[in-house]
Amino acid sequence: MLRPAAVVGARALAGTLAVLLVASVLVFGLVRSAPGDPVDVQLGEAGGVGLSRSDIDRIRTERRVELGLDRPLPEQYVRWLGRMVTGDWGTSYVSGRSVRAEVLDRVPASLVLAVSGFAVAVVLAVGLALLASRRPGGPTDQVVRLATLATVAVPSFLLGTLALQVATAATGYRIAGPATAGRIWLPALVLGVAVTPTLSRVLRASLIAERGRLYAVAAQARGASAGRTLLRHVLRPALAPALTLGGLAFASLVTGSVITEAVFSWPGVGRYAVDAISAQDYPVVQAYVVLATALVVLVNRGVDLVQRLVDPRGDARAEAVA
Amino acid sequence: MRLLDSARAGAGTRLRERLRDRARPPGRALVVAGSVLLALVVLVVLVAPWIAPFDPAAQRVGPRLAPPEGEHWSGTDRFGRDTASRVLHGGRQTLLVTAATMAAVVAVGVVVGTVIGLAGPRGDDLGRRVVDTVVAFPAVIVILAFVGLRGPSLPAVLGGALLVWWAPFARLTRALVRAALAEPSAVTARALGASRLHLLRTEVRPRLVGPVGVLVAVETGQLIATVAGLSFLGMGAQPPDPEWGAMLADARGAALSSPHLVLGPGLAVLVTVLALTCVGEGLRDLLDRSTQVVRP
Amino acid sequence: MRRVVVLVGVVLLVLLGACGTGPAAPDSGGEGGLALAVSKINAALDPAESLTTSYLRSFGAGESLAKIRPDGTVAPELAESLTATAPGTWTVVLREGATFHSGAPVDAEAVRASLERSRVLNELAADLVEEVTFDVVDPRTLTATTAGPSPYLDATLAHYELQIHNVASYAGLTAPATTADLTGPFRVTAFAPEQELTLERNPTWWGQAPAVDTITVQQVTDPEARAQIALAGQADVVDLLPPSAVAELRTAEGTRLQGAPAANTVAVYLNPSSPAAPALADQRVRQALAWAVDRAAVAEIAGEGLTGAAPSWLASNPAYPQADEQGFTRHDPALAARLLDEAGWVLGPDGRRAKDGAPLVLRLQTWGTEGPTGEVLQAQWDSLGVTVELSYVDNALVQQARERGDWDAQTAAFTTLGNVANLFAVQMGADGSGNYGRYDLPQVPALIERASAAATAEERTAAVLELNALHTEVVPAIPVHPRPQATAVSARVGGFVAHPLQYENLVQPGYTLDG
Amino acid sequence: MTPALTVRGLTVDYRGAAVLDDVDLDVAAGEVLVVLGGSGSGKSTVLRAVLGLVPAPGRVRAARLALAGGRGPIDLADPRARRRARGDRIGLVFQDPVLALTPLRRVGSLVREAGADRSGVEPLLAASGFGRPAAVVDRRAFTLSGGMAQRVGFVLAVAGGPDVLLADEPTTALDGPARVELVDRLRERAAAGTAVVLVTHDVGVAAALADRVLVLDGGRVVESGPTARVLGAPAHPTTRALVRDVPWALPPRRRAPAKGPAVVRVRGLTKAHPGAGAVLDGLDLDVAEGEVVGVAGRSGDGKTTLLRCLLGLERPDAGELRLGGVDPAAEGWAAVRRVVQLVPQDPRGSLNPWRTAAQQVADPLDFHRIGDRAARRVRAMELLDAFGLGGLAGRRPTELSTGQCQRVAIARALAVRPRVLLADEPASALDVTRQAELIELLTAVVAEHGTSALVVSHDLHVLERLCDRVAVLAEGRIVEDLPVGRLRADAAHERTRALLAAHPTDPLAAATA
Repeated sequence: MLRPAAVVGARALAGTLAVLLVASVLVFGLVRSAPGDPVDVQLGEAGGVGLSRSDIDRIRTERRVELGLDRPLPEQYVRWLGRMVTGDWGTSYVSGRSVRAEVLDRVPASLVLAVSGFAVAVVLAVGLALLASRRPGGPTDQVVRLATLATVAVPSFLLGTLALQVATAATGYRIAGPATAGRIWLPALVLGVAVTPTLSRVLRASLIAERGRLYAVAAQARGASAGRTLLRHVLRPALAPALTLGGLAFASLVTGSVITEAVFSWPGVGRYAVDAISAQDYPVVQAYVVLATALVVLVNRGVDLVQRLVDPRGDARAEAVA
Repeated sequence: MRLLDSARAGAGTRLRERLRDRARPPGRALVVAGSVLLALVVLVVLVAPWIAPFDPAAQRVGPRLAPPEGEHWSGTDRFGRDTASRVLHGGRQTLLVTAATMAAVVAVGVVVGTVIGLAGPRGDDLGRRVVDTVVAFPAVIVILAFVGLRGPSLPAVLGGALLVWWAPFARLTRALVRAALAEPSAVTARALGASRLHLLRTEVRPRLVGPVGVLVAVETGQLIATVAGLSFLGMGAQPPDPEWGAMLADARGAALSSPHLVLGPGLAVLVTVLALTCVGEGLRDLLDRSTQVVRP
Repeated sequence: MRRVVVLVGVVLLVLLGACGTGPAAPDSGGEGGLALAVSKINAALDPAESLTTSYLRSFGAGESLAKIRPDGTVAPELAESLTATAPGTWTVVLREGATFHSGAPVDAEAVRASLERSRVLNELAADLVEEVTFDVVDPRTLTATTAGPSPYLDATLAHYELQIHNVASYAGLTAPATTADLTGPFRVTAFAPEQELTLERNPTWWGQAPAVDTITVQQVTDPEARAQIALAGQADVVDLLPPSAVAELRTAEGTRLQGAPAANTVAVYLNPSSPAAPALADQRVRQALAWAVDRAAVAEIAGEGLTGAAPSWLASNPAYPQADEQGFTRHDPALAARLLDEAGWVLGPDGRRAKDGAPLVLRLQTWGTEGPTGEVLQAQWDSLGVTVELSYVDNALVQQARERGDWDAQTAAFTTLGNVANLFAVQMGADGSGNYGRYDLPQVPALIERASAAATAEERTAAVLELNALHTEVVPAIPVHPRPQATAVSARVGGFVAHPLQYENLVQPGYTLDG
Repeated sequence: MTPALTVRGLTVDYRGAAVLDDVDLDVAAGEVLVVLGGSGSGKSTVLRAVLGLVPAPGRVRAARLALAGGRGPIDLADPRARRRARGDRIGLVFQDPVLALTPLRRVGSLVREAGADRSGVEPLLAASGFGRPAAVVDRRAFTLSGGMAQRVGFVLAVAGGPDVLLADEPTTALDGPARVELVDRLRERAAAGTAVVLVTHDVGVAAALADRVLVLDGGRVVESGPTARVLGAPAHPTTRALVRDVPWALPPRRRAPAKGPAVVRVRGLTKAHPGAGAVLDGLDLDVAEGEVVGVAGRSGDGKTTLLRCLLGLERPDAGELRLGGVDPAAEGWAAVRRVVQLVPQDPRGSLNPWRTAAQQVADPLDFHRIGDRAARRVRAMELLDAFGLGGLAGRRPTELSTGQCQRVAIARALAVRPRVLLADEPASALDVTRQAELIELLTAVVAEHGTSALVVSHDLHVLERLCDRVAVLAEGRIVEDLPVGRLRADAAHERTRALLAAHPTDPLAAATA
């Protein structure tokens, strides 16, 4: 089906926006249905200073008006959405800083970690998949298989904690600190190792499947060596299913390496979100969830595009495997 | 993550036959080993009240932070509670609640996936987009947000899991339903006049059971690991519940001086997840289909 | 093929780039540098921001006019002297030649401007100095006047919400401040909000120059990570360590565990009008629960021995040693059982207490660092026949439950140091924000009046102790133990003095560094 | 003359089960050797063994596997030599040309990889039948149609200028005219001095092309010799069955077209697929009561779309339908399906693998709520008995042979006593013996049950044996519509003539004369 690129693009954009809008309503509604009042959160520790209850009530009312919390919910939502779109993501209740500044402070660290972790995973997964798919069921395949199985079974927090203990004792690894090259290798490795098994398994399966197809046999019948058959014939079609998986893995790495960031005190956005959630820092939670959704949707779209480039056969086939 | 699954329904794949087929040893061995391990874990956990040497909540039944020796062969924690008893009792809760959650998740996912799979092209496109987004969404974040709203507890974690965990099942089910309906036998049945219900019952269901079973095994393992991870962050089970993740979190500070505190619950999580993963992987092998979800 | 090679190459380069620089040296700022790993750094450097301003004080950057000493008494700090010159008037004399970090002089006008700015911008500060008027007498002298007697005004002026800062440096701010202009022994040189803060010695400080050249402060929110940092010796001072790591830290080489009990009493607040636990309406039940607490055991297990028993609410205030003799000075399960029997809650065959078929059950909510305390209390009350449903929740849920009145028991820890009369008003006054159970005791207003306005210190102290005794009789809250505050200090740091206020325990001007 | 390829004592077994047993084979330069055999005879394994491409658990042994020719002898038993010989000295044409092309590669790049230099690509493509080769060079393989893929596949096999050209059932997936084209190409190669080994089950192709024929059965050579001798006077029963059961050897149908009222009436049926343009373009068609009508056409001419529209699996863009007296637009497809049933293309694939034969035969009764449970069961057993499947009622498709599956599928279609049967390429997935059985069976069923039938196929031989009337579909409409007896004599349209030319009355005549 050939449609003008502009139409396709516009439709994709509209779909993306629709998903984002729905997500924003959900996020707003969910957060507002939470117990407790944002103002309580701000006043949380104030009791210790010695305020009387009437003082607290007075301050609470003032703050509510200040934050617009006395308005009807739909109005609050529209105002909030307008501010989100224009880049004013509100002020953190906890720190009093602009949420945008706080998030943007932390995004690079998360991004770098996600990219590095993903790179580790890709290298490991491709290597293992190539190794394992050489002789399906052979000894190498079995060893790789068992190793990945065992890795899947180790929860990432356990893996991270152990790695941190060992690295600290062995190399003087800095347990906490800024997002520097000296610190990234360990969480990147842990993340990468955690993502590798699923990735390599899909790649292995699709390599084996594509290798068994007639065209691969045909290539060899025409004199292509095993290596050439792999690289020039089999690899590209085999990549498609792994790409989908990889894209989703990447999206969740950027937004969600919460546990790893926590274990390694990595100053990223995942850890920040956890802190905000437990502190009921509503503007931060709202902004974070909307941003994470946007990112996931965008990465999904990006993966679609890349996949179309890598394998232009289109949806019919992608659907058959995915 | 979250993140995706692929499956094609196989015409005439019969698991029982594949299991009997001795020419495919790796899948068989994995399923058998995993099942035995899992059965063992379940058995031990079920009879925990009778075999656990102490009340898991009773403090100072022994010296505090005692190393594994004598009466407390697995050592005690810093409240002087018996580690083995806590690991055994903790499993009861973990396994029961996870199983219940998984049942709900699978039911929701399969129903949603079937509805989307039966829908027309527009409904399918919309449904697929929504499901894909939910699949890609980091489960941990959603669960944490939910926990933030409801307060940290095991039910809150599992409630949050319910919000997102259905999606991989819906995705898989949708793909399987569509693939099954495209099979020549389904097309022929339709042309002969079969109703949708009949198609779902005779054409779709048999092609669904295997791959969904694989996903259930793998995802249950992941759910247990995630619940443990969240308890580890202090978001899940609350003291003095002997949940494995919470025990691990509590033991983190003392990992070097009292390794037994980490070893017990750590091994419990590891063995359970490993058993489930083995079963899932083995079944996948036997079905010769790939189905998975990434959750870093 | 070539594309594949290039791709693999790029990936490898990225990886090498990531690993290439290798592990960095530990975070100690060199020979004369002090490294801190703390649970929280401020988001902004404005001392008029409520609450977070305490961190400026923790890191040695800010000062108030006065300071509370480890024994609970008040001493002048930035002020040379604070004197009560009349029942409602205090005279403050400033130090000769004191300057802000920027070099501007700390004169009476600057101090007044600072206090007024805090009053305007900071609600908590406003509350502290609500009825106080500051007047400049001469460049080194100002007076603080109140309508009635104000015997505790020196303690109030010692509060971290009233740190003295150079108002001119903060004028016209549109965004949160990223620089600080205060008077402390150290001044801020770099600041990454909620991540990192670096300071250097303030050469113009009025006191004896500190031995420490520079300080780097790292925010590490995860308590376990802080424990590991302390164990690995990657920081010199690490605060708020988790009790679970205490055993390990005790035996660790190169670091000393400091555990001064805080002037904060962890208490279990009880709701006498709880719909779910009507037994709590009975004073005997509340007393029974209090007598059944084995405080030594709680302090040992939950506090890892870093704290002791608090038999009464005021017991954690070092200025009132008499309070240690009041209240629940012993573990008396027999008395507890008798009180419950008298109240009609008798032991059933199943080992549980019940009255008219209703079991004695209460829900105990804990939050923050009080989880282990709740766990031990649960076990202790369980052996009394009382079933405790424990939940570990966060602050917002605690507050919400309180708003609704739908709670039985909650742990909380209030400061006991400072304006003690006011603190009791908060705890026991009908309108006190810490009077969660809304106890309305007729004797309290008169006692508070005596405690805050009686002519002599002896009379005031007697009234305070009477209030404390009343607290132990009515038991709106069961005092358990002072909040333990585990701080790890590396062996190379000398001059550490434990202080009942946690924020005074981090950077002390008297630190010395060897090695 | 020295043979270009010599095979002696070739034996292949999979885990002990022999697939080939002591096969000898020679083929000289310029000679065409056809290896003939039914499914499972091991004929394809011969080619794979020569190239060393027998999949993993298979074990190959041979006394001699050697190549001779202008570029010197090569011992194919040596893996390295064999690998060098692939493509360069031996070319292979595959059975399914679409699947044998790497889908994402461009045609030009594949041809160059196969041994052509840059300037040689377009002439090669032109020589194998592409009118405008430049347009094909940059297309990715997956965008090619079946016919184009077959031509490209042939180019890839010969691009290296091999001494020996192997062809593995290359005609199976092709319709008549395409088959003729490929046979011509192979003949050209042989004339140019290439030794050709063709593996097939199609005696027609063998007769058209072979110098010598070698018949395989159960992995053994059962007969070999000159084409005229082997096909004209087959000595072995296997060969005899292959020759006897071909559709053209069956008695032709001789019945005047019925003149009853139309049970199938199609008017102006139009259907366009997005991106592919009009597939059906105002098609008109009638089937009279009791009549069997065949729709012939080449692949891609819209036969499948027509059938899907008639089955309600696709919604036409325009046009009127009346099936079995029912208008689906007014009364719904359920009412249509009550009287119109389908005889599927792939009998095994069309049966539910988890249900027994009896259950499946009773299913349509269940769908249309005809009778009660017991009555349905009785009817199913009757039908199964009538088709000689009485003892197999409880079996599932995996436990039935293909022929038995075929009969279950037809019995199922008859369960509701339909007025019309629609048959989709009913013979194309079967070997000749099964085809003969099917033709006989369908003919009997139509006569006995008095149903009408519409049969869609590309095989004119089959339609000639099965139908009263044949309509030819081309470019989305019916271009020819003749009683079967007049077809060969009176066909006017060029597409009909091309189809007839590809299906001569007796393909063996040329070889055995």
